[in-house]
Amino acid sequence: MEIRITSDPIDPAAELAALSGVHKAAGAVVSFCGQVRSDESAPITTLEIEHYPGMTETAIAAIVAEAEARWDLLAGRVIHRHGQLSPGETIVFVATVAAHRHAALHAADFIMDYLKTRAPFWKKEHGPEGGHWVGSRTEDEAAARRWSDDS
Amino acid sequence: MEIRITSDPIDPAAELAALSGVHKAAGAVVSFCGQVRSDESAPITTLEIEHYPGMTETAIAAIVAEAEARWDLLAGRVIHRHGQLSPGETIVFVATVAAHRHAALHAADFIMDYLKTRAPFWKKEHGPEGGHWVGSRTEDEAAARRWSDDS
Amino acid sequence: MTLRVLYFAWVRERIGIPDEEIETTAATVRAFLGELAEREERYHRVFANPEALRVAVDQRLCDLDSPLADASEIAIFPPMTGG
Amino acid sequence: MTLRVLYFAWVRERIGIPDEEIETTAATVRAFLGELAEREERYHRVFANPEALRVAVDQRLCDLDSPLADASEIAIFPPMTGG
Repeated sequence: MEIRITSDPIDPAAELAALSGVHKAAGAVVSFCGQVRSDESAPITTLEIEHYPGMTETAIAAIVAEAEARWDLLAGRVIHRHGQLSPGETIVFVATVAAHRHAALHAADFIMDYLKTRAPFWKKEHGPEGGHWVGSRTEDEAAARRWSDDS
Repeated sequence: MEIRITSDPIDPAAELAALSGVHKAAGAVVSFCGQVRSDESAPITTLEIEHYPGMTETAIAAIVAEAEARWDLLAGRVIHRHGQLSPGETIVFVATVAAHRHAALHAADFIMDYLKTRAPFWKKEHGPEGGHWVGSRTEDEAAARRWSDDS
Repeated sequence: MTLRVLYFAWVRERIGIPDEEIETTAATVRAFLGELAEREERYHRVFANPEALRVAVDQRLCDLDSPLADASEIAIFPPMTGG
Repeated sequence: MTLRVLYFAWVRERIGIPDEEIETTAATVRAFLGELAEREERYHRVFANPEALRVAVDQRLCDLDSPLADASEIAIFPPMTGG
């Protein structure tokens, strides 16, 4: 799997195009895009993402290696932004390619849960009322724990 | 959600591009592409997909309505090919857009399980040794039942 | 009543036609499949084991024991393999 | 030993610097955070409640009771919010 940590915009369509119809044994290609939300109730102008260069790459590689050990994956891609993002921009793109659909779907779900809780990224939302660091969600911790409870 | 049943090729990247960054409240966009496999052990030249015009549209609309009742979805798309397909081509494209990632992931998983078992499509594989109708898989029936057991 | 009967996939191939009109008084899907099995040999081979088939009445999936009631269209096919 | 200490997110903002070198004899992560809390007031406010923090030693996530041993780099930050 290809891993990229970048301050450049992510083009989900181009990333998906690079994985579709490429692998002969592939029956399923799943993509997940996490993007910057801007609800009317909590408008944001910029999402700032800080990360820990050096550790980020290692942490994502470990998550990908664990996904590859659990499911038969033919290919995939994990791309994560850092820096300043605008509403609607893609924060993270995860794609998985497998012979069977459940392997691809579950691996993407797993990678997202682990990225949320085990990769060193921090989000700060900037809006008309100033900036604040996004708190971690207990649902995210619980979601990540699903994968160790049933292994 | 938009539903299309078509004999024209599906372009997954273009479909994903039409849904990315479009909805302000969207935190997650998931896409699933099912594509024609051609393993070396079972090479196929053409996949033929037959369907039941009239019922197909109704059946897919019912599956989508059930997904929309179960999860908060902001948008989505279900596109299914019929006719003659070549290896690597996309058979089905499902995309879901939601505020939260588990809604988008689970809805896509659900729609795929139900399309496999409740939409009137039949696959016939043509290869060097002739043609044969693909049998239904008991795993697919079991996967679809997961969603009624826990509801 | 007169039913429009549709066949798909290998059911269509073995019967040899995609659809036909059939006069019936059968009360349930199962009874109707039983009538079909009594026709020519090629019908018998397809309909003798109805558990291997799936049926839609007026474009809705239904059980073998569903009533035919006021149905106008019945489709008979193998388990679906879409997606 | 001399540790390279990194701060991220609101930990970095409250301490006011992204990294520094600190001399320590602490045996565990928890003991080291205790030493930090004894420094100036702004350190005390951040490190007095270590359960709210996450720590990586030499770029690996670890528990508060992990040994510091031969560590050369320790990073202290809030729970991660990537993805």
